Amino acid sequence: MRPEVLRMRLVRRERPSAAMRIVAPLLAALAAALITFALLGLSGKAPFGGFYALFLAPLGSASGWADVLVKSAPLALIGAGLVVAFRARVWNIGAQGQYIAGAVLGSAVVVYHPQIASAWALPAMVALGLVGGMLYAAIPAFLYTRFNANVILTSLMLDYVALAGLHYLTFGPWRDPANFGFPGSVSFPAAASLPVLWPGTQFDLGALAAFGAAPLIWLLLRGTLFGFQVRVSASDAASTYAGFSRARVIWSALLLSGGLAGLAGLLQVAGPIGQLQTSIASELGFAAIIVAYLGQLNPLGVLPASLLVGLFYVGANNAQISFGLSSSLGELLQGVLLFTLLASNVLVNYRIARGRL
Amino acid sequence: MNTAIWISLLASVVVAATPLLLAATGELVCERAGLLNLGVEGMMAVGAVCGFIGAFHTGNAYVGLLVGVAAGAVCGLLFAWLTVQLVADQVATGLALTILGHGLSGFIGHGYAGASIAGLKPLALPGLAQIPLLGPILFDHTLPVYAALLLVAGVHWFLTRSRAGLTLRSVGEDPKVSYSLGLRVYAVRYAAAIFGGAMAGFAGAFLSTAYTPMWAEGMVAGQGWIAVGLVVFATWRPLRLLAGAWLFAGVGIGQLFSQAVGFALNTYLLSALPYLAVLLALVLISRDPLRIRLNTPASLGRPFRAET
Amino acid sequence: MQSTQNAIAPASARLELNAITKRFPGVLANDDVSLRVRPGEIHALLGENGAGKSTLMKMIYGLLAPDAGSILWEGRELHIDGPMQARALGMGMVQQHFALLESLTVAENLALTLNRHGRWNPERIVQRVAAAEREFGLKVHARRPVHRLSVGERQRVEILRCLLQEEPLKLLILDEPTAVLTPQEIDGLFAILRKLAADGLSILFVSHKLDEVRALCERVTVLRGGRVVARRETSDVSVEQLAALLVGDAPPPLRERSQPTVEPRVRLAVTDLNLSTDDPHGTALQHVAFELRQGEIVGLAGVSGNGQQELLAALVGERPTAPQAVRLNGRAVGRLGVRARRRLGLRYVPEERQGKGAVPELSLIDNALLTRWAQALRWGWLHLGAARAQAEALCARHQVKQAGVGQPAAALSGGNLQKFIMGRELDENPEIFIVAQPTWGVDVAAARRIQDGLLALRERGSALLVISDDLDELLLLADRIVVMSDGQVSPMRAVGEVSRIELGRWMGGSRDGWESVDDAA
Amino acid sequence: AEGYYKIPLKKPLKIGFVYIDPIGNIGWSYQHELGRQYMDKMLAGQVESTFVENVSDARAEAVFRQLASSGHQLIFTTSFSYMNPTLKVAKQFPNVIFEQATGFKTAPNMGNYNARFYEAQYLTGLVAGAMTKSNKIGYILPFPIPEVYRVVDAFTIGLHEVNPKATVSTVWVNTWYDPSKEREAAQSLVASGADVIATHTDSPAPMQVAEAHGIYAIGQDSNQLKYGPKAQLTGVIDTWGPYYVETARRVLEGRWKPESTWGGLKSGMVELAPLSPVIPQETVDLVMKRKAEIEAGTFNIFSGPLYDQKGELKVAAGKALNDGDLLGLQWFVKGVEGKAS
Ligand SMILES: Nc1ncnc2c1ncn2[C@@H]1O[C@H](COP(=O)(O)OP(=O)(O)OP(=O)(O)O)[C@@H](O)[C@H]1O
Ligand SMILES: Nc1ncnc2c1ncn2[C@@H]1O[C@H](COP(=O)(O)OP(=O)(O)OP(=O)(O)O)[C@@H](O)[C@H]1O
Ligand SMILES: [Mg+2]
Ligand SMILES: [Mg+2]
Repeated sequence: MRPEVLRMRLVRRERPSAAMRIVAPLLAALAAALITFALLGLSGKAPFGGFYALFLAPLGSASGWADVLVKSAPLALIGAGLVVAFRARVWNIGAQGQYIAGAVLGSAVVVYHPQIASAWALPAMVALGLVGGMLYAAIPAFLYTRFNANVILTSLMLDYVALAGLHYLTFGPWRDPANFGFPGSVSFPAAASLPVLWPGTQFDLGALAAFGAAPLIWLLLRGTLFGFQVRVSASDAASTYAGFSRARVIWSALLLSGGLAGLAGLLQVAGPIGQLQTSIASELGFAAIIVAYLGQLNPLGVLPASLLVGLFYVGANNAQISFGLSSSLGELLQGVLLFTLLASNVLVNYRIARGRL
Repeated sequence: MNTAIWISLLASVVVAATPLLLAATGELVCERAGLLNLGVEGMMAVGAVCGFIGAFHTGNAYVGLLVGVAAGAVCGLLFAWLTVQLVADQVATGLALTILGHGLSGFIGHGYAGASIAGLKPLALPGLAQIPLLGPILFDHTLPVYAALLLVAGVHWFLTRSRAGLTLRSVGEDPKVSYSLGLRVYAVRYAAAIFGGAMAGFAGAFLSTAYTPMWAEGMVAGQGWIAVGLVVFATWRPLRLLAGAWLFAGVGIGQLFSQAVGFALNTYLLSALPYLAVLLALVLISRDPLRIRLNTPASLGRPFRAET
Repeated sequence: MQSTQNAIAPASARLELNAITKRFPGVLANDDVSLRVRPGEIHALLGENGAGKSTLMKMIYGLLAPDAGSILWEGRELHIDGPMQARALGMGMVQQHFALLESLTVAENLALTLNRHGRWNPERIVQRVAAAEREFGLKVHARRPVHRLSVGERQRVEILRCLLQEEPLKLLILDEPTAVLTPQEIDGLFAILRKLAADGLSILFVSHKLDEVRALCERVTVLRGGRVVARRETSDVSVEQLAALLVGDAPPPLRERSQPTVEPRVRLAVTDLNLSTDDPHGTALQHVAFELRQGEIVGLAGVSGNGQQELLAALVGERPTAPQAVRLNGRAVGRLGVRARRRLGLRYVPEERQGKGAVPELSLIDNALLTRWAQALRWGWLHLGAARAQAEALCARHQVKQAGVGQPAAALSGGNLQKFIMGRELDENPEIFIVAQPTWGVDVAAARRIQDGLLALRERGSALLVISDDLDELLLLADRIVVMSDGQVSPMRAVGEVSRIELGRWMGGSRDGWESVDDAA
Repeated sequence: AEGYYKIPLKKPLKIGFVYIDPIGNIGWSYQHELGRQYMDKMLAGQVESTFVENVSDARAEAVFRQLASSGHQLIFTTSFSYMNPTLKVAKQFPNVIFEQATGFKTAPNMGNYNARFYEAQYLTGLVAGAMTKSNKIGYILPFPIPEVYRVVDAFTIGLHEVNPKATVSTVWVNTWYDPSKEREAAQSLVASGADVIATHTDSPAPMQVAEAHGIYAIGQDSNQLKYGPKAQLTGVIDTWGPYYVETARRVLEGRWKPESTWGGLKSGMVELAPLSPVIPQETVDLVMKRKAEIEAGTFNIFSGPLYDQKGELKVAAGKALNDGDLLGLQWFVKGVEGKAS
């Protein structure tokens, strides 16, 4: 006897169901809530309180919203770039490294001019952040187009190399000399820091700008020749037929996604973090991959997806503070919600009928 | 440097490569069936914690290994259910599995952090272990080390010589065609994902019951990612996997050893060395695009649904 | 044959379809279709593109499930759970699109469906393939990977796969198996099929080639719009009558060809074109030379896999060559890419439709832009509004049946997609037009329209190169003809001056008469 | 009275703790957690505490802010990398008192505290000197920060006091926590001939390696005896509880002011793990004697002459490094082999 669930049959819908795009996430949330309740019950916590603290409380206050936005911003920025790469079938999973590269190159301005007060400081840093990410992404682009070296592997390995480089700089030559040997650059002076737009929170100009990337990418993909090339690159042969150079698409996709990741890095160090530190990245690069896919590789889908993942971060903190939930339980429940979301997505394209597989 | 040191270092390399080999071989089989499971890191974490708990409660590290394998298999099953049955995106599901695995391992391992167990003991293979040089390097280790080597050989044989292996490759290349030829595409993909999960669980359990017998959150520390990378490096061929894992572990241990004997180099550069070595090797072996295209499972990452 | 047929009572039908209905979103693919096939019967299924033939075959073979109706197999109701079960019952199917695994060798491909129960021994399979090659006269290279095979060879492997089947084969479904075979191969195949049928095998045969159907099959069922419109004994109908049944009325006649009036300019000149391949089993081009003049159609004949793909790639700029090897209107373009040559007035249609001529996932709007994006570009922006109108006009002008230009190209039937792609290129009035396999798998009426489009372009003074496996088509369309064989091209001959026999010999690899003509030229 | 920083208190005092990694049951954050639990017990009824674990630097500021805005009035941030975010949030929440571990910056409402791990590590150096036969000690190091130089130097000074021929081989692993890598580092050290392993990273893997090879190791952060019942000679144990109690009391009583606390053996912030029975009695006596001297303030570990790795005199005889020098220490003493960063 096969379990009943294995017996359901999925029938492809004529076209993706618009209603299900709304209903599916709600179903997912419901399923996740049930699992959450069970898990919280198992670990002896009050189920409703835990769920509330984890997923709802952050949205109950203005500062909670600000925190969510601040966490989501870099994800939205990196995720939007990754959408382009993944759509062009360029598997850049090195956003982490490109993020670091952007942060590093942008920080050079401050490291070499610690007292900088010029109004040009920030624009220069932003430009360098972009360039840093691009340069770092150019390595896998070059290795692929010249030596045919797999982008997944090269970009992943370069993540670790970037981290080692960041360690070298923050523990070595770029260390703030006034800091008693502590790692990290000098703290960025006001002229090199992004202005906070929402007093009392970390929400700054950079976060606002970060959310602007997704619509721009949407326009780019939809309306420009480059976007068309990316769409056509679903098929190599068709790209050749159209007269597009695959190498050029690979380069552009990597430079664009790398540049945005680098920009995200710079916006973090010149914004919420305020200096070039040893651990500026944590898992942003990987989280952004989830964001890109949760957003269904649609630049606009990246916005809600990044907000959701941002909410996870803030909710997990919140649940620990106000509810004593361990960080691992928070992470577990995030995983559960992601799973139910992915599973429920099937309903958008398929409907369920009884019968054979 | 005398031979004893060389032997001891090479033996360390063989052991250090073991979790990578186990996890990567599982992932390789999974990918050859067309499923890209990026959740290896999470599955290893689950395998590690379950393996540890199993060993802790039974007092037998071998039981722990089995529990770890089973737990990994369940993770693989979960992945297959989502991606095969529910046609969920493989990349997103794998990453979600990594998060879930991290959280789950922390959650169920909560009371076990800091506990200690008697780890697996080495089993010197009688006869083989006495071979000069090779014996102590290859044949004086814990069971999973041998298992990993056998696994690589076995998977190589399986993929190139067996009917089931041929079926698996077909499914990975083109599930639609395979289905129309009467092959059990779903069953094969399920089995491959479960096997991949089981081996990731094995790798994790090896860490927590043999390599560093203990449990602590985050103890897998990125090895699952390296395993995924090695599969690409190996261009989906098991024997190259062996080379990749040994290269990675060898450069890693080599750089630590060079520090231990006072060889002064920038330590950050040394830290990055294993990754750079893999990169360099990849560039050297990637010359022939056709070969790589043919080795890459053509349906990798693409969902399959029989239309009805 | 006639006698066996009469000897078997209708009750003992091997396969019986009763009132099968199958609906796809927006299409009723099969509507109340009933069909009976007896042991030993070769039964043809005819219909235009999209009539529902493949759908019906897939339901028998378990690839699709009917919405309504029943299938009886040897008198018992059948609920097939997939092809696996169908094969176990003794069915074999050669699908319209190759069901081969590219990276595996021929033997491995065949092994996949062989030896299910016995011991696994790959070497034995190679031997069995060799034996089968001899028995059936279908030559294949057992140890060669499929990606290196020509289309014809692939087709032979497909057929061999069914013939080798271990469970005693009782029903063979052939969905357009002859589209890419040479006439000789087709004759060979038919001989085998007749022999197998005489031994009791039932065969369902789908083809657009009506004379084949008449030559091979005893009975024919005609589908139109998913419904059965006629059932006939083939001995009772002529090819013309069949054609009329198919489309409801006779296909439009082809236009009269006019003769060129002025001394035509050379548009495309190929001289001493050599091209190695990166693939050791691909075909290298050697000293290829020919020319294409204004207002003519040159046919390039040959068994596919003899270098036609490489030649096309070199002519259109997908692969660079020596600069002087290819000239467009006198200009050396060997180094120029696809885009640059397109700007110089060269357009082409590749043989792969889905995935090259069109991107299946993309909308018809995007696909209409595929080779015309340069025209839609304004200040770096693609004018999508204009593009939509263009796509709609294109579909209307070329009678492409579609459910909205926003739909993906994957939703077009094969014939309609070909019309779409041809229309897109023809509308640009290219000075030089190269087209590969213009009517592969396209029904009679649609093929006529496409051929008519090519002739119309010729009349407007363009130069056309038509690459086709279908010699009859070339003889119908072309002014002059060359044969490609093993990476070389034969001398060019005017269509009126060359016999089918001679062309067939050249296609088969003979070099008789090549030098003499060269000397004369 | 003098310089006290007063805030409008709500009772019970809500106290927040932020940890850099998961608590686990061993290691850096676990020791802080033990301190928190001790404080809860000692001040039951007067304080209410919350902790947030596994807070990466990038998330730190938001967490501090969340704690501060949810009514916590005293917040311990327990990683050196939290210094700048703590300072930033402290400025925005003048009614909250912040205490940051192992940093050096202060603000009107922000103090810092640190422990003199090196004092205990000096004592373990004495033990290692007595126990090594190969005269080669392996030391596994995370990152080049002054704390690391201090412990390695103090250890080496102790080592040489007992055994001038012994050397310390260092391996930088560039991670605080990675059991596999720490294990591999320990194995490399063993292969290169070391017979005592010390570490400043966080996992017990090196202890396990020592146990497996039948050699010795020095524990770190927590008592690691169960990972190396034979191998562990002794070790350094961080004990934060009393400090947390004292600080909370001061806040409750309005006696808190921003200070830089640097407690050692004397204050009990740093303790020596139990000495292994294999250590000869004379060494035990020496350790106890020195411990008493350090606690009494009569012995300065870093008194000259001290030479750096190249043999250059860094501290002349009769001189000693003061706290300020130690805070920014960046060099290895003679006898430490391997690159200084
Ligand atoms: N999977 C499918 N989804 C939606 N529509 C389909 C599907 N398969 C077939 N159709 C539609 O069903 C109809 C019948 O298609 P079918 O492939 O059976 O035609 P056919 O007779 O084999 O044509 P051809 O001669 O071109 O092969 C067509 O309109 C086609 O578009
Ligand atoms: N998802 C779909 N939506 C709409 N129409 C489809 C879809 N899939 C296929 N079709 C239509 O059904 C036709 C049949 O599809 P299919 O891929 O089965 O090709 P076919 O020409 O019938 O060849 P074969 O006999 O090998 O299946 C296609 O030509 C296409 O028009
Ligand atoms: Mg068909
Ligand atoms: Mg068709």
